[in-house]
Amino acid sequence: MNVDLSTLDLSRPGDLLIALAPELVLTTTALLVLIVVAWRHRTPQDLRLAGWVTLAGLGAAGLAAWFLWWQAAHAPGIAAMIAVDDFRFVADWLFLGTAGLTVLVSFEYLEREALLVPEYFALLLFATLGMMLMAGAQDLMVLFLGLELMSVAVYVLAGINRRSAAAAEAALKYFLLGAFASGFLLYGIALVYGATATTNLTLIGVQVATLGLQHNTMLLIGLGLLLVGFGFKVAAVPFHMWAPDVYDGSPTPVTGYMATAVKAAAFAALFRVLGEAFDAVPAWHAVVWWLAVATMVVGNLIALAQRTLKRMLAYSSIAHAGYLLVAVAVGTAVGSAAFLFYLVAYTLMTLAAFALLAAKGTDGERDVSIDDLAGLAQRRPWLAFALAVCMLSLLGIPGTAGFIGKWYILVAATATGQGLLAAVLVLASVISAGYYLPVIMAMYMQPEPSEQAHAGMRLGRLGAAVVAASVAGLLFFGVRPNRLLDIARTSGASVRAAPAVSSDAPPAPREPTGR
Amino acid sequence: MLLGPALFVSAALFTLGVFGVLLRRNAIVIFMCVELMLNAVNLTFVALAQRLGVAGQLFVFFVMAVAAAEAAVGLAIILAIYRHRGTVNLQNINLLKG
Amino acid sequence: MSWTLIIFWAFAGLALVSALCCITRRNAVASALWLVVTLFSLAALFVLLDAQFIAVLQVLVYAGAIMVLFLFVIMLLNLGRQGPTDVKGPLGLGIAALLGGVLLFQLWILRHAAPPEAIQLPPGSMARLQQEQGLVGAIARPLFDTYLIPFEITSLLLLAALVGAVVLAKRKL
Amino acid sequence: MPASALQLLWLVPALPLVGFLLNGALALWRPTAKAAVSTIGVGVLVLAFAAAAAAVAEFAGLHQAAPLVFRYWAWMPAGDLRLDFALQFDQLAAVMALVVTGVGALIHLFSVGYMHADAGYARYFAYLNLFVFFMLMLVLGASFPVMFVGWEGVGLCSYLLIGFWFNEQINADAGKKAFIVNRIGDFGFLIAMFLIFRATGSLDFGPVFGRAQAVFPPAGTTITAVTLFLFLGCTGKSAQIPLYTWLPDAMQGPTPVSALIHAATMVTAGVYLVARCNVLFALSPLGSAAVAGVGALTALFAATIALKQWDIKRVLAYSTISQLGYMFLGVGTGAYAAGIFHLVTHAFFKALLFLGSGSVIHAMHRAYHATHSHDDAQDMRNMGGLRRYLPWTATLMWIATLAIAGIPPLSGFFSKDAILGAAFALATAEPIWYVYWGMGVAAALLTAFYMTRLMLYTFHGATRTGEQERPHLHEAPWVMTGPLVVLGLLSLIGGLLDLPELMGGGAFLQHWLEPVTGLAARMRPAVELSPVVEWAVLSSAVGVAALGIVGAVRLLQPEALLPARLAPPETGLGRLLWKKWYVDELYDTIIVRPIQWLAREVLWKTIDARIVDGLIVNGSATASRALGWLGSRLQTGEVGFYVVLFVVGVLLVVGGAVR
Amino acid sequence: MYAQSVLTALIAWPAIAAVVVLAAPERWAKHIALAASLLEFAISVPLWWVFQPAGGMQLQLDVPWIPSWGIHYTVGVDGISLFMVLLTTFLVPLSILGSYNYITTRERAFYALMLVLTSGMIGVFVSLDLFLFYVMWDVMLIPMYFIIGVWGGQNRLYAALKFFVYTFFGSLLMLVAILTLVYLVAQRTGVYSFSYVHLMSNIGALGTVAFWLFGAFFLAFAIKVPMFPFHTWLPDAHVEAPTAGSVLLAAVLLKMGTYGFLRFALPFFPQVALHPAVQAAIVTLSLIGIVYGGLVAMAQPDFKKLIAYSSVAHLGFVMLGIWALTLQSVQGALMVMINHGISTGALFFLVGMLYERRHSRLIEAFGGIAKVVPLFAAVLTIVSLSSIGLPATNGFVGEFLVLLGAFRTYPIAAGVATTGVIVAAMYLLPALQRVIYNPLDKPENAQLADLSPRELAVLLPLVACIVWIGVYPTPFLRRMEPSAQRFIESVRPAAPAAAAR
Repeated sequence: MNVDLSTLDLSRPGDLLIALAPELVLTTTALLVLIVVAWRHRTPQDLRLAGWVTLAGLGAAGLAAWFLWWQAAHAPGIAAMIAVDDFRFVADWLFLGTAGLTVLVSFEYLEREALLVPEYFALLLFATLGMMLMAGAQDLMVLFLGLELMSVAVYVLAGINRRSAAAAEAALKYFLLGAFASGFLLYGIALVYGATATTNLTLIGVQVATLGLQHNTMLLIGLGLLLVGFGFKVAAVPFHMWAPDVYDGSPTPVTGYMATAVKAAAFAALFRVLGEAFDAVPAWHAVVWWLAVATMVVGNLIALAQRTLKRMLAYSSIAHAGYLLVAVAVGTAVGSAAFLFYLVAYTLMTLAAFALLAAKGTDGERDVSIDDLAGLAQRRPWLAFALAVCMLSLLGIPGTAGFIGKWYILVAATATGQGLLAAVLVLASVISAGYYLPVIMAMYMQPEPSEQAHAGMRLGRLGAAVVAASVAGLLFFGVRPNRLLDIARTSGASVRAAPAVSSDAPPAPREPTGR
Repeated sequence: MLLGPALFVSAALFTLGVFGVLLRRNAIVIFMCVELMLNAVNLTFVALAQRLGVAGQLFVFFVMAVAAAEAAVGLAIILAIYRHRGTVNLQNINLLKG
Repeated sequence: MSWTLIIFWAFAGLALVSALCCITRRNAVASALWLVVTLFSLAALFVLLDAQFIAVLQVLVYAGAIMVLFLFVIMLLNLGRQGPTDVKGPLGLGIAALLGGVLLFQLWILRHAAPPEAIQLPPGSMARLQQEQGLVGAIARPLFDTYLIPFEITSLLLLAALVGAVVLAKRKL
Repeated sequence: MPASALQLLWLVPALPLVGFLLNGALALWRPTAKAAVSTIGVGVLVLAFAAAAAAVAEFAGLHQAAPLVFRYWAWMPAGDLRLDFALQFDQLAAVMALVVTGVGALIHLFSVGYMHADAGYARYFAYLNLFVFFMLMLVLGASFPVMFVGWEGVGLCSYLLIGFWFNEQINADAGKKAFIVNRIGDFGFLIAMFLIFRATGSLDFGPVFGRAQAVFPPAGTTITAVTLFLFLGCTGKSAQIPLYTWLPDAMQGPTPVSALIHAATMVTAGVYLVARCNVLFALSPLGSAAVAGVGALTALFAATIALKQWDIKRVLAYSTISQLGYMFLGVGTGAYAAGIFHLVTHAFFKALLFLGSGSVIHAMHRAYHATHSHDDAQDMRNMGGLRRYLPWTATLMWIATLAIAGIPPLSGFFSKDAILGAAFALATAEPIWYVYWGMGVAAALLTAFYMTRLMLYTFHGATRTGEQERPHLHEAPWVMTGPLVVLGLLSLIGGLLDLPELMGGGAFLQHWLEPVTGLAARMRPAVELSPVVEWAVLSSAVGVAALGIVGAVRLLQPEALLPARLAPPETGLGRLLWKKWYVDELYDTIIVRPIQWLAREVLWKTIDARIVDGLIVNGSATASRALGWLGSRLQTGEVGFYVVLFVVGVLLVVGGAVR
Repeated sequence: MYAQSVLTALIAWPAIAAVVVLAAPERWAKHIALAASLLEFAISVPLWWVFQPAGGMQLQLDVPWIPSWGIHYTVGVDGISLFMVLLTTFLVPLSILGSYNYITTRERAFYALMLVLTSGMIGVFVSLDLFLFYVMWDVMLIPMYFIIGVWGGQNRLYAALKFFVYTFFGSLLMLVAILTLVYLVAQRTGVYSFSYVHLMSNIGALGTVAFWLFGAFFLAFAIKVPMFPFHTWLPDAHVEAPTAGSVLLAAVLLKMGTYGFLRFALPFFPQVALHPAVQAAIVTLSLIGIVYGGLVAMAQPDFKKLIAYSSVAHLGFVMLGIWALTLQSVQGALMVMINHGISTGALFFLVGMLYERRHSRLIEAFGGIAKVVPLFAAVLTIVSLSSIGLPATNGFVGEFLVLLGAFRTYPIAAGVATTGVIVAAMYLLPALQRVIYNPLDKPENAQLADLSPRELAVLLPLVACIVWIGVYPTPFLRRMEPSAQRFIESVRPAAPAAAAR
């Protein structure tokens, strides 16, 4: 097909539809799933049907996003509501991919737990849609609604296991605190709107620059409250308290999804907001700096004290949010590129880890302690290997994508003179060795407690495929990250403040260029 | 001319909402406090809209939709927890901790 | 002091007092009812601020629909009867008061805050807009034009909430 | 010089090395092949002696003034350090090589008999060959590092041979002590080398000595430091104060070892070193005075201890220390030839004394062994009257005793007199040497006394050996007494080597060494004593020696002596001397134990385990865990509390954003 | 062909062989691994002749890896790394052979990890791209971590974790420093590159930030060396690791620290390295290492721990030699690096052999065994003597050159360091005595078997090297001299090295 998508005019309905193609595909799929569900919702086969439809929809949406990306779709001028740039497409892939992997893992999980709720997939689609809107939002209003769409769906997903008191509690906690945080976010939006008379991100940036609002109190309070709202979604310390409990209580595939996609979406939106709207406002740098430090340190320290794998992973995901916040704090195009790459790596390793946990925990994965993995390497070498790769990648050992991701963030940090932040990051990483390595130790270096210790471990074909794909991805991107790095770089660069206005913004450090 | 007072009242209401969330343990009441916060923000929007254009009012419109959606899901969740625990007092809802 | 201002403060005071009652009443039903009062007062303020249509929505959707849902659930869960209080003790109160106080102190600046002059519309332009396009039209036009996308998202949001509520609340799994 | 003996100089050390390798292999895989071991072990020594003798003969014909240096391969080329593996041959090296191989060969031969019954026979010869190899490296090395190879190598062999019977802890301890104490000396040697290299840019003897006068200001700090550090090395190797304590313990080794290593050769390495570095010492009067002073003091001090020792070998050990002191007095005085002369004669008579005592011990041991007695075969109180059973040994040892006492015309008389005479001569220029001379004379008196005591108690008086043992006491086989005879002969006539001009002699050795020591001699003020004074000094020494002998014969009553196990403990001064002035105990208390305590309790258990590892390393890990635990306590599960923290966060963030 | 590919082959071949080992039957694992490591050694041997001493960095291969980030796969050797590579390839076959009886469980995994470790070690030494270097540096941690943790002794988990965390800690800070450095250079030149050569030629003056960067490099390398007070992971790791692990840990892994100083820390930041306070601090730490390491070693009841602390002392000499910046001392330091690998490696083998027989590493568990196992005793004696630096053994050559050279720069410090030779005798000889000498009073020792042919095959090459290097180290010194010269000039360009004196 030979169309020129580089000059989309979003005020024309046709162009708008093209620009929103992935979202529309996904919406259609969601409705389709609802229709399917409305009439088949009793047996595992029904579940599978809904799941495959979902997967097909995700694939189609991914294809749409790919097409837009491939054609370098672009809307010149100030986009009204939705951005048409590489950052959005790449983020879309990430969400769609995560959702797809989650669906694959969920099949077996839902059947095993007898959770014959095909609406699960519809909610997953809605949540993914919300994320895509967040990442593409060019207007705070879209962003807020996308966030709420995602949140509402994920609240339900967290509590989808109605037989589980823990799941109900997780949903309640997530919901109450989430709604509370939404209040702050909304207030922040209101104040920003009050200071700039607009909710369009680019226009906010323009207003800030032209009106010299860098020190406008209303804007700053609004900015602070926005950060609170996002801080909650990304589980930044001290807004993280919900995360361990909710991750712990939710069904494991949902936890994986929350720990990756939900967090990624919030980060993507945060990036857009800070990069496009508040690029010229210096105030947030220090705040995010401290949030990053606190998140890294607290997340890693508390993770040290965990005995069960699931909670450990929950705290670990908080720690990783801290690393991502470093990329945010850096705030340059390199930062967002590093962020994108890290998200990919982080998503792969976290999803795979949760998938493996789901496989291990036939009788309640909440109770799987690290010691329960003792001797796994003897009994199930491949599973142990996969989990070990995940752990090493989370730890950031070279040869895994986790390392390249961390490296990229460090590049971004050092290139902006944030040496101290980089140092804190690596020191926090050292702490993380204290809880990732024991998993490996248990699997490889401790004897099996009994013959039957790992008998119940089941990883179905689809789950195995997910894990294998993730691990392969981790290793591949650890050795050959070139293409992904390039994509991340060009996409990251697409999140920019309107070029004309950053007159008194600090000069951006020079970008690394190849030789 | 009502902007300043409205913003102040809004801030006060918002603070009261936060105060309520801090003060109460009943999940439903806390949720109501959150609604109070949202309404406080609505007041801000409306007050600003008077000076800045209709977008503020539209925002209120959307916030109402969000509030409705949250209410539906939130109350369903509260029902679910009540079914499990027989209470909505958050002090007793701490299975997950550590 | 103009009449507008007096009315404004009257309703504002009512809103604040009822909000305070809402958060301090032990009985959840009482709280909900006080919240309804607040919402009504806010609707009145909205009118004063040239947002008549929103005020109507406030009464219909918020006070009407949403709060009824709340009351319904409270009744369903039988929380109306006198039970042990869910208000935190003195320590909790102290902490809440302290934090609330600091928050209010931080937001206190907002009483003088105003959008920069440069971007403010001339006074009365909102009223003029409503006169020109009608109360509903002033809102509906941008809603289906500029803000079409958010509006459509709202529909998805409500749909998702609906599905979610059904999934969580339906009797049979 | 095609294929001349000098060209084949490398054979001299190489032969013993081959012996070591062969015997070592035999020791590991064929320990019972004693005939082969003996043949190889003694054979290589004889060949080496022959090679050395041939080389010396050829060298003598050359009338070479400068040393001949043979470079074999570049050893440590690093930057401006051009260090070759090279041997050098000069007059001094010639003397030493002859002594080492000659006396060595005799002692090897003696060992064939002495060690015949030992299970470690092959290992013994391997070590002994190795020792000779290293000793030859020491004396033939053309640079300080090559010499140091020999220097430490002989220490190693000493260590191995002292602890030869390693299954007895006391032996192993003694070996270890020897090595460690020697290492302290080696520390000095190393520092001296560094200083020399820093100053001269070379470590080869030739360039160093050649440049010495140019780069070292006479009596300067550097040269003094160099000489003192070198001498520290000497005190270790040659058992001088303060590092002498290892030598008496070294008597735990087989007696031929004591004779070869701890009397004739290795312990004289220090003397050799000073003589070799005579240029350096001549540049530093203070260094020389220190050498002479320490030598004199050691001579006297060790002699006092020898007075009250009962172990026959210990007496000889202290005697060795004392005689080494003499040699240092000599070389420190600048009488290098005299020092070397005494070294040579001492090698003869002390080797003879040790081998003689070995013969005695051999007999005693065999006797005790035959009766399964556990009495001490080395305690003189268990001997007495042995001349009846060991006539050859008694006679030969008397020769040696008279020699060491300085009775003319035996060898010791000439060499000792040369030293004392030189010291007295120098005293006229530097009065402190009067003190040194006095100490030397006093030591001579004591030497005569304790040696006579040894002879009396061992060979004369009543036989205190048990009745049953007596029939088993008899002379050793010829393979052992043969070398004794040769050494006796040498002790008798050794003085001919360097008959002083005073007596019309040719002072052969002195002239022979002239090319080596001449430069240093010229740097010193020549002091000429009138013949009258010289005769007076000489006769006073002889008189003192005679006094010592006579005094011993008069004062001591071998008849009153009781066997060791019946003897009452010593008291008073006797006890002090018997306990060797408690120096070992002193070292133990103020050095050894504190270091061990420091290492174990302070450094290891406190600093390493508690502070560095415990507090800092594990402490930070524990602290992290504790903080984590605390953090997870905060995660109470109650939304109420989460909200509180949340709002705190809000306040902080908003506050931070607005600021 | 050989020149282009040899280093890559040395990195790649063990990794490939590791896969083969994993795929092969369990009982063949060790044989395949041995064959593979011997082939590896064979590949490396021609380096000895192919290497041109005066040729600087050579046998280079440069392949773009992540070119857009200035990351290349660049490898090459000079006179410094050459010997580290050879030492590695030399010791790995011996380690594998030495593990034949020691490792009885999960053999495939063990030998595969050994081979992977080999790849990592070679990689560290030949990397000329800082990114590649860092990757190799960390990659090599993993196999060692497993080797200690899976096949180690009682307390292996603790030791493995400590080893990992400690090293990881240092390496990550180094990563930050590398990135900062690359960025700073990129700012100046406009070329963002991790290339060592590029960085070296464009580093320029960095000002105060150099102190921070140096500090990070220092920490990473000092931990690895290990210098006091960063050494406490070493005794634990050594004691718990299986023999082969201890050998490679001591012989190769520790050298990575000193190698790092030689290759990176000093040439990059000469102005920091030559800062008087830094000099004083590092020289002091080296001295503490030498004396303190020796004294603590003296008090150890566990033979392996004793050797571990002795490593601290030996590496102190290396650090002193490097910092003295004279040709003798730097060449000496390189020699000590080699010698320590050989001697300490041999010591660990010997202790491991004792452990295989008696399942104890405590010194007091033995005594008098020279009588029972004379061959063992002979080898142990030779190796111990080499370790305490007896002349004519390899140990002397290195220490002597270090001290000789260091004495020119730091006379007092070198004097203090020289006491290390006394201390060395004070810790090793008593241990030697208590193991092979003294009464044979433990009946269980009376039946010990002497060295088997396999064990001899492990030890004899080492003994041969001990003597060879002790007597004729010239081939080594000649090959390293130009590189050492270049190193000194890169740090102290003004001073025409030591030759001027």
